[in-house]
Amino acid sequence: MNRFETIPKTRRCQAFITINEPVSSGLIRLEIEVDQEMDFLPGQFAMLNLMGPRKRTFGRPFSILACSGNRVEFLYRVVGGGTGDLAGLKPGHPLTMLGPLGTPFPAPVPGQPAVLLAGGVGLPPVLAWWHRFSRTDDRAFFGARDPGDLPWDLLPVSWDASVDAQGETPVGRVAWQGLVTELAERELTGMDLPPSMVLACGPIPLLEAAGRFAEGRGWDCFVSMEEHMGCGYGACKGCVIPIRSDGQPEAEGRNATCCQEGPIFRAEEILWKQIR
Amino acid sequence: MNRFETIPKTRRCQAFITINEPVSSGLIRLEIEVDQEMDFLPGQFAMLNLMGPRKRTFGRPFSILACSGNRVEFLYRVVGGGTGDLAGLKPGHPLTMLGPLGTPFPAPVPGQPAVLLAGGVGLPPVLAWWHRFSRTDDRAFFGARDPGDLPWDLLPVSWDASVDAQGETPVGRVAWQGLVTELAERELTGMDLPPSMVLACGPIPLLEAAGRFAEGRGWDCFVSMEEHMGCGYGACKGCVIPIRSDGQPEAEGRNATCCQEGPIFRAEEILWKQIR
Amino acid sequence: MNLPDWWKIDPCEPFVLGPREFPGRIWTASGCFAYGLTGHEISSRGFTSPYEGLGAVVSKTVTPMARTGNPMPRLCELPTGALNSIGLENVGFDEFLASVLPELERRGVPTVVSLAATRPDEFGVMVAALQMAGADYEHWHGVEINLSCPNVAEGGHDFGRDPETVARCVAAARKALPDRALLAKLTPNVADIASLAKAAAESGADAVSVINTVVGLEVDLTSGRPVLPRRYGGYSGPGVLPIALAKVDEIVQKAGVPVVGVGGIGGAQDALKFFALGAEAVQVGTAQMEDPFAAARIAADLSG
Amino acid sequence: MNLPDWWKIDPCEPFVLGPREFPGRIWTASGCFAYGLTGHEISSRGFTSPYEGLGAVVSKTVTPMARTGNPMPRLCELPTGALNSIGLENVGFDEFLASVLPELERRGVPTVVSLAATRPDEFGVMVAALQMAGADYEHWHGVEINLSCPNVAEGGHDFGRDPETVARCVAAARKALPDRALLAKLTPNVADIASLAKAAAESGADAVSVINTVVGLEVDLTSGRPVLPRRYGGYSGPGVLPIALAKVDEIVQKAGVPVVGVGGIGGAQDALKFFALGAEAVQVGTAQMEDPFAAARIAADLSG
Ligand SMILES: Cc1cc2nc3c(=O)[nH]c(=O)nc-3n(C[C@H](O)[C@H](O)[C@H](O)COP(=O)(O)OP(=O)(O)OC[C@H]3O[C@@H](n4cnc5c(N)ncnc54)[C@H](O)[C@@H]3O)c2cc1C
Ligand SMILES: Cc1cc2nc3c(=O)[nH]c(=O)nc-3n(C[C@H](O)[C@H](O)[C@H](O)COP(=O)(O)OP(=O)(O)OC[C@H]3O[C@@H](n4cnc5c(N)ncnc54)[C@H](O)[C@@H]3O)c2cc1C
Ligand SMILES: Cc1cc2nc3c(=O)[nH]c(=O)nc-3n(C[C@H](O)[C@H](O)[C@H](O)COP(=O)(O)O)c2cc1C
Ligand SMILES: Cc1cc2nc3c(=O)[nH]c(=O)nc-3n(C[C@H](O)[C@H](O)[C@H](O)COP(=O)(O)O)c2cc1C
Ligand code: FES
Ligand code: FES
Repeated sequence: MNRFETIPKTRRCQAFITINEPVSSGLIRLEIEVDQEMDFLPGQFAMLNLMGPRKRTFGRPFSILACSGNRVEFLYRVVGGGTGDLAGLKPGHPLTMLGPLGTPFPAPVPGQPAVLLAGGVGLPPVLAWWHRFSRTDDRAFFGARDPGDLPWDLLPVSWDASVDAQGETPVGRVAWQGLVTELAERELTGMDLPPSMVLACGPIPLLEAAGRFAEGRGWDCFVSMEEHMGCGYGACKGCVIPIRSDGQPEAEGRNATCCQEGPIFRAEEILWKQIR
Repeated sequence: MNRFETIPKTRRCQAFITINEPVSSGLIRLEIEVDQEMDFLPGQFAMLNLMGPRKRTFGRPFSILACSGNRVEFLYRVVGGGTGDLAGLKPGHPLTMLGPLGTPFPAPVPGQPAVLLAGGVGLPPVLAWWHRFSRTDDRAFFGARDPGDLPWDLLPVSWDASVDAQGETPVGRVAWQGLVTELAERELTGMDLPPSMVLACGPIPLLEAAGRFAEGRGWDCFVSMEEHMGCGYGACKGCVIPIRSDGQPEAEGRNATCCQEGPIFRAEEILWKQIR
Repeated sequence: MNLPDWWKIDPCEPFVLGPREFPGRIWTASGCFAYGLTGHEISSRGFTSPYEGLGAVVSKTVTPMARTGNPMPRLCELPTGALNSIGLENVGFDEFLASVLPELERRGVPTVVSLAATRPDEFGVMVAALQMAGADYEHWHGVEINLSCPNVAEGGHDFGRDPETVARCVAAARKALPDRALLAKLTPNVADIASLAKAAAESGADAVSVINTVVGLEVDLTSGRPVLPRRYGGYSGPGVLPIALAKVDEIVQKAGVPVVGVGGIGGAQDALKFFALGAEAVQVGTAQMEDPFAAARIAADLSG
Repeated sequence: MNLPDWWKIDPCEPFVLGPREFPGRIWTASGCFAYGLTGHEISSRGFTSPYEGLGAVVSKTVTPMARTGNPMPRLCELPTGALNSIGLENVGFDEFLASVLPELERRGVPTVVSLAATRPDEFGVMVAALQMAGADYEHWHGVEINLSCPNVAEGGHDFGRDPETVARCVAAARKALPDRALLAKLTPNVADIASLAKAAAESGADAVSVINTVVGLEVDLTSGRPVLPRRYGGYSGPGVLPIALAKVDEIVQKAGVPVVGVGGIGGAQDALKFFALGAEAVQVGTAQMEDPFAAARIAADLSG
């Protein structure tokens, strides 16, 4: 994987909420202020935990959307207890943050356009990469459940959107119905593209499809993987992903920590069949 | 002990805070609204517990100060985790209440004046008795740390107050320096009182002194005892107080549940030496 | 409440345990609801009484002689539950037979009588007396023999940690108890609880109640000494739930003995976890202290 | 922080344990801070690194051969802590000796090497190799032999629950370890932990580390099945604190063996409770996962 010269230092910070507001029917934008200046690379994440009586045993991993000075931004969806608690909180509520953590998406390679694919809460790392690195020939595709679930204000106008089910869209914007990988396939097939690089984040089926999509073209593909995490910094071996060990047959894979060796992996490394 | 015809029914209620404000340097007035109409007899208490992430394994016992319709009032002091949490909450916060619980102070006996003695957070049951039953020849004495600790607005003007240390008092009101039992002694000695009844609530030394004070005069004395409680309704045997079993020598006392057989006991029943 | 798809039974329907039909599967645990008589005067919205929907009240353990129990403090609240060191304070078996059991019958409280003794044969003697006194009782459904009080010091011997002692106690009780359910309440403070359960079942227990409290200790930071005068207490409440679930599962998987699950149940979801592992019924302990309606609420929630 | 009057020691001062002087009394527990090498790049206000003030890092347990560990999910968060079923995934002893230990030495991390094996003599072989490889190492202070992994199925035999097996393992390790501290980490899943501690001490252990995780289980309500593929996991975190305190106290009171306390420590006050009972040092496990500075903060808080 393309390595950056320097990976930003991981910090354990006290923080408090500055913004915690819905940006679509399913996505909430969270901005926090931390006690140190922070930096990150797109694809990296942070572990967040509440302070006070709602503190959990483990933090929760969230991809970093943006960061400037002491402010860090995330996008999240309520799926269970931790995110449910978070959604109920007002600006000022204290929390802790450990981050940035994990491996980033690779930096752009000159002459190699990027194809970005994101689904649902897979948006932040892909959008972060876009804001930091995108060039005119990079393309991005984003899928959501329905147009109401699309955070239109955050989506660059050049992005193509897809939805599982149709609904109203803002004036001048459209969403294609179908899978985001199908949309990319449709849009890119027949175009005479140079070898490109695919960056994907979203549900497992999307990532696997992204891998197949790239493989069929002989392109590089990097995916952001998710696993349940305990520590987020390689301390507990609780978040392993089965990957191909170099030069070994598939059955003899090894475990990689999603939090430290990932969350960004080459799609071809992953032993998809062994993923739950 | 004088029995009431009917003891109000114990209720387990959902409730929320309506008032939670200091009335002196050390005392906070709590009013809650419960989901049923409530009644109580002075001396009875309720178990309160917070709802949500600050809920404790056990409720906390607090004497009932007043009650009308769905509103119940308490006075409390911050001493530890539970009361500390409570003090930080705003009106609207949900809690649970189990009450009224325990035995009440006896009803007044015609021709037998009452001498009320209270110290610190021992105020509520005594004040409740006063408001419900007091007659012109009843006397009340209340002790606090200093004048700032005295909830002047709640104290009937006819009450005598004592303090451990002097300080400023509101215009027209005074506090005598010394123990509240000494004040009562001073005020009542030499007066030609008919056999009276002493009702006391406060720290153990105050209760023991109240017992001696009454015993020396051959008066009845009822004290409100405190013990750590688990259930508050006689279910766990976690709150026992050693008392004299009828007709037995002192060493052969028995355990009475503070929450069910108490908290109001005859002072002469208590085996004071066995109290921690 | 949203009930999972696999949940098919109504816990407020009668079910058979050993020779007996119990009115339901949600019970209160011994020692946390007194003898089952303190709840009658309590009301709560939506319930006629704390007994509504209960399958049984397991009464506070009684011993051959009355006991005054341990010195105060006897309870210590913890962030994850509580420690108790009540020390089996009880009115004694004779007084229980004379005054408590008849009152439970009169009030129609479905009752399991909890008994403790220090020698196996004492269980036989007590159960025989109970069988005589309660022969005509309709609401007395069974006996739970408490083989597991970690906080009563009996010369340091580990009563109830040894399968053979368990077998002898159960056998003695069974002999005298032909037509009521016999449960053995086991201690979790052992390496192999399945072998205790096996011993109990082979000696005639209809089920095992699992778990009693876990040995725990809390330190008072100011003094640097244990909070409880006897140092150790019995740990109960939410913090023991995963331990209780593991012990129940070990017994179901390795010994195949019917289990009544107890430990850390605070709400319907906790109770469901025991049923998911195969428990026949559950008991609510510590939660019943904070809320006399805890078990009744669970029964209501789980009957859909 | 307000420290109690009885607290007189500075946990960041060197202290002697067996043949060795350790730089301090606040350690990290095995398996919760990897091999001790993942924390170097992390910063936090007021600390130069997560290693500040630490007396030792107990490295993740290594076994003679590399292990891939258990299937996912391996962790299950609970309201009172967590269950883990990592299954001793590790790089294997040879790789540890070749790459990890030299790096720990180079970085000056005070280290206790945690070892597990399935036969007593294997401990002897590993320790002997360690003794050779690390002969000149300054920061390697000792070995902790892990006799208590409840979540590794080894044909069902209860390795480390039997005093004789404990004695044999400790003796084998001691023979090969003349000048570093030898600790035996005990399982709490036994009826009588004091006899295990005694056996360990009599066979040459300088101290016992108490406790490893408690066997626990969690049920997934939707499926009605255990969350962890192997059903049981190791329970750790705040919910095991009262159990750990009781086990430490039992050992101190009944066996008089030096103890390193571990289990449920989340902050300075929890650590103090172990010291109050007589522990020589403490280890921070689960809390170190959520906050890499957990142990460092405790060290700072307790040095006043
Ligand atoms: C590297 C990484 C980046 C992520 N970025 C984002 C993001 O930007 N926005 C967003 O909304 N979500 C993101 N997630 C998923 C997010 O971490 C989970 O939705 C969250 O942990 C759920 O917590 P909960 O307490 O609400 O759920 P519960 O289901 O109640 O949590 C129980 C346990 O399961 C874990 N868990 C549950 N779902 C997931 C999941 N999908 N992935 C990992 N662990 C899970 C929790 O961490 C917790 O330990 C990311 C996950 C990973 C691994
Ligand atoms: C019948 C009765 C009536 C009471 N009435 C009042 C009142 O009107 N106003 C008021 O301010 N206080 C009253 N108290 C005392 C009040 O219950 C305690 O101050 C409160 O429980 C402390 O809780 P905490 O969590 O803040 O303290 P912590 O010390 O953190 O509590 C730890 C445990 O100790 C128990 N505990 C601590 N102090 C006491 C105590 N003095 N009495 C009993 N248990 C204690 C708590 O209930 C809890 O279980 C009364 C106590 C009893 C028994
Ligand atoms: C205060 C208290 C008293 C108890 N007394 C008894 C008892 O007398 N007999 C008994 O078998 N168990 C007794 N127990 C144990 C409970 O019945 C139950 O097994 C244990 O508390 C675990 O369940 P829980 O977590 O729901 O409380 C007692 C528990 C508590 C908290
Ligand atoms: C994720 C995880 C992995 C662990 N791995 C090991 C291990 O490899 N060796 C070991 O001796 N203990 C291991 N433990 C146990 C801890 O070292 C510690 O004994 C236990 O968790 C109790 O302490 P705590 O409550 O502070 O976590 C592990 C614990 C956890 C949570
Ligand atoms: S979450 Fe602990 S190693 Fe990845
Ligand atoms: S507090 Fe439970 S019996 Fe009094």
